[in-house]
Amino acid sequence: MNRKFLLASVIILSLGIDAFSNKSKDSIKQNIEKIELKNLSVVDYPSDKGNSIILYFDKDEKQKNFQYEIYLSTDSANWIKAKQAKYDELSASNIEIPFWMWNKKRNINALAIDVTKVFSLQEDDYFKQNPKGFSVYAKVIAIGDNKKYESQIVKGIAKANWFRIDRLNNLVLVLIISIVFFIIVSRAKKRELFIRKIAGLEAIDEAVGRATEMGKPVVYIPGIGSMSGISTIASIFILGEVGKKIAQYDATLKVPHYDPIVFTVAKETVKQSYIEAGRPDSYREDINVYITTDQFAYAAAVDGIITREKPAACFYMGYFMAESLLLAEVGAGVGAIQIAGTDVDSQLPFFFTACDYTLIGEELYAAGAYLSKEPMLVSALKVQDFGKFLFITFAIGFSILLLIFSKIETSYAEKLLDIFRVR
Amino acid sequence: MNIIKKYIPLTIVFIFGIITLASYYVPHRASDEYLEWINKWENIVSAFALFLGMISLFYSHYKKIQRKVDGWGYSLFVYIGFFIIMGAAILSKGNISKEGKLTYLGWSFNNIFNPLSATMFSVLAFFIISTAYRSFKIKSFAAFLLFICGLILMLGNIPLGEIIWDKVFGWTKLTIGEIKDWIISVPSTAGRRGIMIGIAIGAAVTSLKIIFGIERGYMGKE
Amino acid sequence: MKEKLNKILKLDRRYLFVLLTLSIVIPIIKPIGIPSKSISTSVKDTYNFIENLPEGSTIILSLDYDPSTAPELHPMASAVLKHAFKKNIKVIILTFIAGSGGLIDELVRTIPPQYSKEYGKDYVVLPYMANPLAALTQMASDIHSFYDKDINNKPLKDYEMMKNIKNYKDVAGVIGITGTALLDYWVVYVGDKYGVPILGGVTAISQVGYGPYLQKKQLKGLIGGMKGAAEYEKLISQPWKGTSGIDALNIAHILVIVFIIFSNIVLLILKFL
Amino acid sequence: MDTQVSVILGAFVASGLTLFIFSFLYKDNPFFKIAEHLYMGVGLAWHIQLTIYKVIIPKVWEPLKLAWQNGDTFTVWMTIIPTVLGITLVTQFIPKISWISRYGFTFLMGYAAGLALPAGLATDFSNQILGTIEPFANFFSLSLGRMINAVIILIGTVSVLFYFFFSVEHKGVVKKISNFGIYFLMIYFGASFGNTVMARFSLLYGRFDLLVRYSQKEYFYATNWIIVGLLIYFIAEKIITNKLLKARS
Repeated sequence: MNRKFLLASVIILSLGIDAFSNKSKDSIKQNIEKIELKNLSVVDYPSDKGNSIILYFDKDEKQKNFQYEIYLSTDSANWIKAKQAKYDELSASNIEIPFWMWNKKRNINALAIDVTKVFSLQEDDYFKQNPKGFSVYAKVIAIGDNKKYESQIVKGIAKANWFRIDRLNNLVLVLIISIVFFIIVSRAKKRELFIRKIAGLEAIDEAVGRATEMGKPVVYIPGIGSMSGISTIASIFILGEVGKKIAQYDATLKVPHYDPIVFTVAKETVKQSYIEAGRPDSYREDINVYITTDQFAYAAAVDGIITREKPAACFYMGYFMAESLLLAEVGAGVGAIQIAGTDVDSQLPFFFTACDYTLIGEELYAAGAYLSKEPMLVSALKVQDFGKFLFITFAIGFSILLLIFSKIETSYAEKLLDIFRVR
Repeated sequence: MNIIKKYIPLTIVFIFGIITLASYYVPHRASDEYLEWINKWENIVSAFALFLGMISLFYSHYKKIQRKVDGWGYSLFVYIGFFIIMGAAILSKGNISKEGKLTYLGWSFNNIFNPLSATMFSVLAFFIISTAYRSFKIKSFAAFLLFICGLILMLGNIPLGEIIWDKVFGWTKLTIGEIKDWIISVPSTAGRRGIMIGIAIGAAVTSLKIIFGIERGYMGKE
Repeated sequence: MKEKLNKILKLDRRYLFVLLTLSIVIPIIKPIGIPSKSISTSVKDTYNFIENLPEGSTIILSLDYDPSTAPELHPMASAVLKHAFKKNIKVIILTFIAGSGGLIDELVRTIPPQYSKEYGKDYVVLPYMANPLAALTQMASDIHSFYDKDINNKPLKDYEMMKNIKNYKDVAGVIGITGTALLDYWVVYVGDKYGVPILGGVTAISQVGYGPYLQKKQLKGLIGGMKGAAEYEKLISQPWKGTSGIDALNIAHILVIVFIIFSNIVLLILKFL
Repeated sequence: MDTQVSVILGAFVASGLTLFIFSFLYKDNPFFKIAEHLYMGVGLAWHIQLTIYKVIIPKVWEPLKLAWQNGDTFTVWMTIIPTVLGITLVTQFIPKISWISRYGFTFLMGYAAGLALPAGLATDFSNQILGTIEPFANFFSLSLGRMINAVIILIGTVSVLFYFFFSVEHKGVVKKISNFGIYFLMIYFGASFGNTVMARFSLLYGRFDLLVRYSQKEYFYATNWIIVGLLIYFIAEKIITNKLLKARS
């Protein structure tokens, strides 16, 4: 009884296995033939942390309808299937690395493989245990023409790299910007660099002139930025210029402040400009007033000043947030000439519609640099101009090149795009 | 003294700046490990930055109360608000809800912090309406273009606008939604991109200046 | 005549405030009920992204908004979360904005039970972190080394869904819903640097500024403002605050348009008078 | 805290604070000032409690305690150094030793600058060039609409850049191109204006929605009571000031 049972179960078991491994049995029947795949190699995936390899071999026109199975092993005895793919699925262009590291046009079958995924290794352990790299054996089984061919076995190492060559384009860009920056700084210290006239600055003269004629004050609002912001720095330089004009024309100026540090700096600046205009006697301490460091309370207080004093001109220069809306509207209401300038995009629409002249974004920096001639401001502006110049040349030049290449040779187009591609 | 006051800080900024910059180009695990610990450090250091705000707010209102300046009584409410929330936080051990029920802290969030901060900014809606009425001047072609785009976006953003558009311009076979999408994704993208480039280079220059110790504004007075 | 017109232009703004209040409050009490028709491509892209994710994949939902922008962004977060749960997608919720805690708490108290989702198995909530830069960079190599604990102060490693999640490679995408520049951070420090798909939900103010990122596909999709929220709610056929909100804003928008046109006509007449 | 009382109390507090702030629209008044000052304190406390409970306790205090018990000196140092750097920030307020805060600031600035430089250029420069030129790589296979869009974006971006170009005098062709650029800027501003309107109104909707909800019976008509209270205050104030003015004259 016992033996019968045993026999029966063995038969059932073997039948089961049989059914289960039907496919593999077929393939064994088919007799795996040996094949020499040309140039089959495993190389380290460049510029990575050390967990990937690239496997490649030459394309063979005769294998067009073939399927490939790629096997990896750590000891060339136990093989794990890493990938199964058709002939067309394994091309050199699938590997996403730029042209200066990899020729995408080569006529090869290529595949990138993450070894930690294939051998299901924990990344931490993997890197700890293989500091010098991870050796892998690989072979390819080609299936086609109702036959199976097994390739030769090759060996390769996945190792950690020290430089991301694929980010070379970025490094070059950073270097270019840095070098240009240092060249411009050293030149700016020696002599004055050219900045074109900013159209809005002429409007300042006009506004101050009108204020003098009407005998009404000018209100200058330096915004709610701190002294470290470029827009506030630019604003203070413009304030210096406005102060000079006002001192010359003998008009009155009022500057309400949000930030205590900006307040102290502005006091010095205005005093200096009155001295430079030769009117130190007209300078009064109450030109600059400190209001409060609270956005809405500041806006409400400035609104109060504008409604009461009914200025002939209002300047809004610097960093503004939502209060731009509250301020410009009241200024427009009292009929003042309004000149604004800010680098906050979202506030520009409100200034643009409610003011007579608006300095947009970088124009504010440029106005500050133009008036002050301060080497650091000027050189930063010059580097920005250089960046814009680069952009214009690249955008126009490469668009034309791409148009041409798209007609004649598409692979060049890919290479051109690689130059800017971020990885 | 200059060495500890000035040169060591400048060296710190240079070293951390350059190594962090380099980590962008180094795929090796060492770069990951460096980032791991520096990220933890930054997390801790920046947490303390908040106490700066606390000290300066407390100090300025303390001064107001001490000098009995106009409206000093309101300054007391700064402290009251602070202690209400801190008290609730301590009672609730920093948890907003426990087992699906609101804690004291959660209650304070919903009924004190939330209404205060949400209302502060919603006030701006009122000023939009008065700007539209009193100071939106279409005085040039540029301003007209601005208005037209604003108009299309406003109409495209509301269902009623879609209906109005279909009634008036239905014959064009274009929906307002399509035009709105096109404005955002084509001409306005060009405008925004033009602004972006200069700012991006400007930011890069600022980073360079900081790393090389040229920009020291954040270090305070010399 | 001239004086009269000038007077009209300088109308006390408090009358305008009353008009605006009425134009929003009345539709809240008595909804107009015009359905929103069009759906913008960027919202549709966001919807399709989630719709086409394989079941069981994981997304990061970065909810970085506080009460001051919640009316626009909260409906988006709710809609995205509902959509993800409907598609059996796992969600990691995190935040870098201090004021978001109560809002996230409200979401996870109300939505998961509707889809019988379990904490730790289908979603986790990570605690607030003060410094997004460090967190975003660190999650590229190991989430667990930065967020060792979840919001309940329990080890993150102990949760079932987090066992197979190590870094961005194990995440299908990131959806950043924010009223701040945090979405830019996701694009700059994660999307472009590590090749993770980034999608966003933003306030209407910043929506227009994301044009360049959308055009270059650095952002795979974007939900913009209350209109975007309403559109998403329509796509998942679950109308909520976005739909009722945009309905209430109909009249107010028309009011703005009428005011601009009116005051400019008056100005024009004044010029020729 | 989920009882009936706390819900109704919450409704009164929430709608009260909301209306206090809105009362500013009528005119500046003590209720607005109270709410405004409360907000400063509350907002700060909210951040501080989060930092304490979500960063300092779990990231500094607990690891330090654990490492200390285990004698893990490396971790102890790795936690103490950033903590000390953090504490140096606070010395900013003591003028005599404020230079110490430079250590903390330089660390933060160096880290942020190093991280931002390459990533910022990649995203906002390289990728933007790529976005502008990419459509031209397969230009002739695009639909007519897409062709036109690609050209508009190229021309638009370049002409806006001309507008922001400060090293050349704006004359002749340059002036023409940059004037063209202004139109693209205006379209961008117009679009952002239109959307700002929706954004601000949405916030207002959020507040009004809540006020309407709290004016219902289950919240004991919280909104209504507060409105009545504020009205009484403003009327009373007006009567009193009028009387005072009369008495003075």
